[in-house]
Amino acid sequence: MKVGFFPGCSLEGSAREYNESLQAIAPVLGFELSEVPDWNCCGATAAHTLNHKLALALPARILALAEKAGLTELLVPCSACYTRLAATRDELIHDEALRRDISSIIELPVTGRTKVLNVLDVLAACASDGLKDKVRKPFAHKVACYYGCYLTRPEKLASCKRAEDPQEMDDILRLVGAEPVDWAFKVECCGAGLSVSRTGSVAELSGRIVADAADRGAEAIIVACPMCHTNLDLRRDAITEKRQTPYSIPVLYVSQAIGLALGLSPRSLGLHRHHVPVRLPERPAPSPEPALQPSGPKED
Amino acid sequence: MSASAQHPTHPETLSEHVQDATGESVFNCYQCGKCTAGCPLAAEMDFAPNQILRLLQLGLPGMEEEVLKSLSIWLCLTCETCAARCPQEVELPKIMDYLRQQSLKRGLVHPKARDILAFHQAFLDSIRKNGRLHEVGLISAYKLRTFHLLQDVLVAPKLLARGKLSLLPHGIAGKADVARIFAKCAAADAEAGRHEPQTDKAEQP
Amino acid sequence: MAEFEPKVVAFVCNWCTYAGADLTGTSRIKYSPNVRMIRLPCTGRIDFMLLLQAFGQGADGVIVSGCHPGDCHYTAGNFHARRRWILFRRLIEFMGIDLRRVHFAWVSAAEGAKWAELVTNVVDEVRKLGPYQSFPKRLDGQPKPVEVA
Amino acid sequence: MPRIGVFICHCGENIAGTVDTAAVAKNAADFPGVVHSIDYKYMCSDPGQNLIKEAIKEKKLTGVVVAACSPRMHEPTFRRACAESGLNPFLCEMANLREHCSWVHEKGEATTEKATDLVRIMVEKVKRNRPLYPISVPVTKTALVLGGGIAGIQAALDIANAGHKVVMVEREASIGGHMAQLSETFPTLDCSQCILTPRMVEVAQHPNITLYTYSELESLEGFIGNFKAVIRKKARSIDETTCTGCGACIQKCPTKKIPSEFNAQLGMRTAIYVPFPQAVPNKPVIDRKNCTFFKNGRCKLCERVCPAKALRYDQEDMLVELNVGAVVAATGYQVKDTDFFPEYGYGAHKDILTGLQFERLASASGPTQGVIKRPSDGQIPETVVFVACAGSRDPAKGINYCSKICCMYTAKHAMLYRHKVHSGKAYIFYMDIRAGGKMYEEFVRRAIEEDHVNYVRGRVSRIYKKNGKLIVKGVDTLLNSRPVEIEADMVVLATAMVAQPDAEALAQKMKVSYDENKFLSEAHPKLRPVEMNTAGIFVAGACQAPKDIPEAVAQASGAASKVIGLFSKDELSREPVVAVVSRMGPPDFSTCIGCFLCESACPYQAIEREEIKARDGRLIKTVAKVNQGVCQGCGTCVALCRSKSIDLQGFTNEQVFAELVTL
Repeated sequence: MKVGFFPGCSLEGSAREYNESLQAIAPVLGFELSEVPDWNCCGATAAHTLNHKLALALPARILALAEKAGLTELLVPCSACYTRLAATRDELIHDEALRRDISSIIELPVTGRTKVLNVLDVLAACASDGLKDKVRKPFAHKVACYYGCYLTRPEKLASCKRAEDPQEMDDILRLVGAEPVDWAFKVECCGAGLSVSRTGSVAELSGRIVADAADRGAEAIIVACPMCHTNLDLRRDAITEKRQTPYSIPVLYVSQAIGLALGLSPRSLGLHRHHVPVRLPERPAPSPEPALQPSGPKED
Repeated sequence: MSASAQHPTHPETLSEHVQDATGESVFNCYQCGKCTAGCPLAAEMDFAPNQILRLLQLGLPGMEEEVLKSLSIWLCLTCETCAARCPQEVELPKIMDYLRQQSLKRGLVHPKARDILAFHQAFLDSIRKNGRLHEVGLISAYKLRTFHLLQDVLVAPKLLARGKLSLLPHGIAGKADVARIFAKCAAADAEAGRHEPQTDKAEQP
Repeated sequence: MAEFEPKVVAFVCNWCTYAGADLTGTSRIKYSPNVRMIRLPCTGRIDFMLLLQAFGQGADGVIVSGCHPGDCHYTAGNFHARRRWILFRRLIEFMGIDLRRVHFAWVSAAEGAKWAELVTNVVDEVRKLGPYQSFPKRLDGQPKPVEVA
Repeated sequence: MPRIGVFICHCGENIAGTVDTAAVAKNAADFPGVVHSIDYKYMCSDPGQNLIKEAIKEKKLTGVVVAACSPRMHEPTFRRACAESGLNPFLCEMANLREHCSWVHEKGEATTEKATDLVRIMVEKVKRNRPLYPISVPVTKTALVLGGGIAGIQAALDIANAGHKVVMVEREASIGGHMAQLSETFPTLDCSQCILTPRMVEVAQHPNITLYTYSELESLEGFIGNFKAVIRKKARSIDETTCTGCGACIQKCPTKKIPSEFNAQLGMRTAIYVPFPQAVPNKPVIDRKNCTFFKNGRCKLCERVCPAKALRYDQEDMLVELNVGAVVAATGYQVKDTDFFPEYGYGAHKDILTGLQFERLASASGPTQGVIKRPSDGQIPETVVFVACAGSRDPAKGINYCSKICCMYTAKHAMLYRHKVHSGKAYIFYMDIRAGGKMYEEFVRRAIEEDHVNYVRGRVSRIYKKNGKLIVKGVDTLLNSRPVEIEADMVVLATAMVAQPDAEALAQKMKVSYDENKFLSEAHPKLRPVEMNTAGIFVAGACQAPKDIPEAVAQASGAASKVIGLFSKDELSREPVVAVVSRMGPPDFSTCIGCFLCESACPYQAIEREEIKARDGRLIKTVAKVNQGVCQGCGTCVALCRSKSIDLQGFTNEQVFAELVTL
């Protein structure tokens, strides 16, 4: 299937391995990414903090370009970008006047007809499309699936069903042989936008997340958001300092974990770009077929 | 549904402006504190989220200024946890966005929040210039604004080493369009600003 | 011709407003004598035709008053009345009846003073509006003779 | 040709002081149809009344207008007077010259003119009055009580003790309801079962009470005094008459791992079971969904061990038809389960309990014999956090109201816990403490002052498990809104009290109204708290709104007294101020067009559908018909009727129009 693609700024810089891994798994999983031509930044937290209009106009331009390119669905891998685009689309659809105002600002017609998807939406589609059979080297590791804020909140934009204990990523990773742990910080905030301006606070918040994941015996934290990745991976030294304990647990993008399961090379997935080295205990592969448990609460 | 929708309070109060701009009524809050209990940064705030709403509800002279001068509104991460759990369905993040914009407009930004603000502004500058975010540009611009010249000097090389930092910005063809969008939004914002009461005026009894 | 004295017809429910008007009496609160009360079990009983009939028979203004929302002796009659009023006000206008001639009110059995105030206000307002004309009406102010059924 | 008599009362100076009564009488004498018009000092006095009586006889009056005080005051007096001299009381009307005229206007022309008008209005009305006769309805003196909880029990006993027959229907295998599950009751801390079980036994043994357990209401037809109820007696799979309740079957039943409803899922029960030891009746039922025999046709162990040979595997549901005169709905409530709370773990953590589950833990007859143990590992919890308003007062979760009893039972829970675990710490997160009630506030203070229960003012945002502890993330709004985290061993959620899952269906069966929360609606929020707007159906207990035991019992006794009042006469006679549908001879039969707008408008479900058939049985038309036993005479249907086919006796369109014609 052909899917529109809006990488977003960080996938060109600090999160380039997210981009690489997505590009790598796409052909294997049988979807083609067609990038929105000449896309701009969504404005992120900065825009909606400082100027409401701008916070709508910037994403609106992206949506408009996507529509112009005839894209019906748009994959937005960065959850921060995703929530901006989804929120904007939602407002555009429900507010005729706003729609006119905004398109006059961006000097492009925009309707909001292009559907905005996050990475889990797309992967879930692949999952039901025989992902399990494409697994070459089961990703047989205990993983802590970290959803963060914008995959589950606000509820009306999120595709995850159980806002406080989402299962979508867990289900996908089970399919590729991983064993998701039941942990407490799946949807806690990592500090996001304050990464640079208040590194201290961020180290505190991200620290709790990393610590809990490690304590529950996870061998890797799986994320779907560049900001989360930055805070959990790049800020690891600050975390270690804050908590006075070294944590070696690596942080992988969901696309990288899947990529490994598909048998792609670590390099092609950009694993070498991580700050925390990705060392995963070798398992006698192929590991015993992990049955797909129904998602849902498990007593811990 | 909102109390103030039925019985408008004094039209010059900040709570009323919040209602007009965001559609959220601070009077729906019954001060259970669930927002604060779940807020990742509540401990670092000068006013807890529910206290921000309380100040707006009571709205005695000086209180609105306290809100706009608070650090809390800048610490809010818009992680949406409060909104997701609020029994009264108050969209606090929306309100926080509005309060930040007002705080900036009325020049009441908390000193400790200047770094945060500086980052946001540097961020937007970068986009205005290039249409996309240029991280190196962003970081250096931020440093110049804040003089935190040494912060993150240890991080940058890591990024560079892993080929994550492109020293040159990726300009996009539509640069000019994006710049125009900025100009228009700024203008619209200023326009709206004229209808906002100046704090000092609002505070006069 | 002497100053115009309007005739106002009040359709009231037996349980709240009629009792309220009784209270006005027992507390000796004075109001203008231009009102004629029609006692009904409930405002829910008030057929829109009755309002038209009132005007047709020479009323210059009409009051409809019953229990406060939620206090209806029959639980919901006054809501029916209110809903019907919302429907019919446009028809009333269409028929050339000035809406200011029709007053809806809630007067409870405890609101004697409110009743007096209501009547006086309505009478004053209708007096300002002048006689209701669009139906034939004798100008000597005398009631029409009534044919015995 | 009408012959109307008009009687103007001076009421001493009260009327005559401002109104020229003589003039009014004189004017009235000229009104068409008036044959007699006098004024007198006190019409309500015996001589006054005699004036009326004599006039009726001598002048052969066909209608009477007494112009005096408010009809709300003396209408009955004068109507009686008329009746005594042979005039139908409903041919007497009153003009209110006192409250609505003399007392509220100055002496003068206008006032006297108004007085005259008021009389004229009534004259025109009374000319069109029809003789009316009180409606009498026979009463079947048997009450149907739905629900065997404390409310139902109280109502049943009160009615039965007054000498009337009662049929009690209980859905479960035993009566007792939620109260039987409670440990101790606030504010006295007396053992719930100790005060309840004697009442349960009394019900079972009362000569006037017939008890149907494991049964439900199938349908309800008819109207006040004359209901026809059908009860579904679900197959118990045993013969109650031969069963001795020895319990051998329960001992031997191989299916032992079924979560016990009575123990709120904390304990287990067998497939053939009695809900709890003191059950009434103490006869088991087979839970066919879980019984080995009913599942795969083999087992019948119970039959082999039953000394009384009472097992009846082939038993089927039985429909019992009953005639009853009144119904008391006391069907109770349910509590929200812990899985209702995403932020508290979707019910995944075994050590997060509902208040009801904690009652079972604390109860001496409970799964732990009253020892407070963690369901997960049987450990004694050292720290217990209680969360009030769990689901209640939470519009986001669709429950706007206050469940009313949580403040008190949470205080009680914390207290009981502190009494049982002296070293334990108890925290209560609350928004407000609502302790209105006799000795209630004192009780809460005792929990705080004597048992050192820690009240924390704030709501809990999240609970998660970490290293065997439950981390409770709350806030203390009294401490400058400081976020607080408590490591608890057990959490008790005071989950919201909500309507029974089938409350809506029941209400529709009984044709009574219910509110947006599916609680049954009383007829009047203040003045008719135990009646329903369908005459003859009454309500008691938590099926009407959340309430505690004393309130439920009080309401039950209230409902019972209403039923007893209804049963105190063989026939109930009602004012004939009711709606009627026009009927006429062929070919029209009625102007009713059968739109049944009236049906939807009637707050009392008094509108029935009547089929008019030709001799050959062919249906001509279906028209509305008013059930005069049920109609309360509000007249809403009259105003809505498109074809003006329905009218309200005593306030007919003809009468009211005539009143207007006098203007």
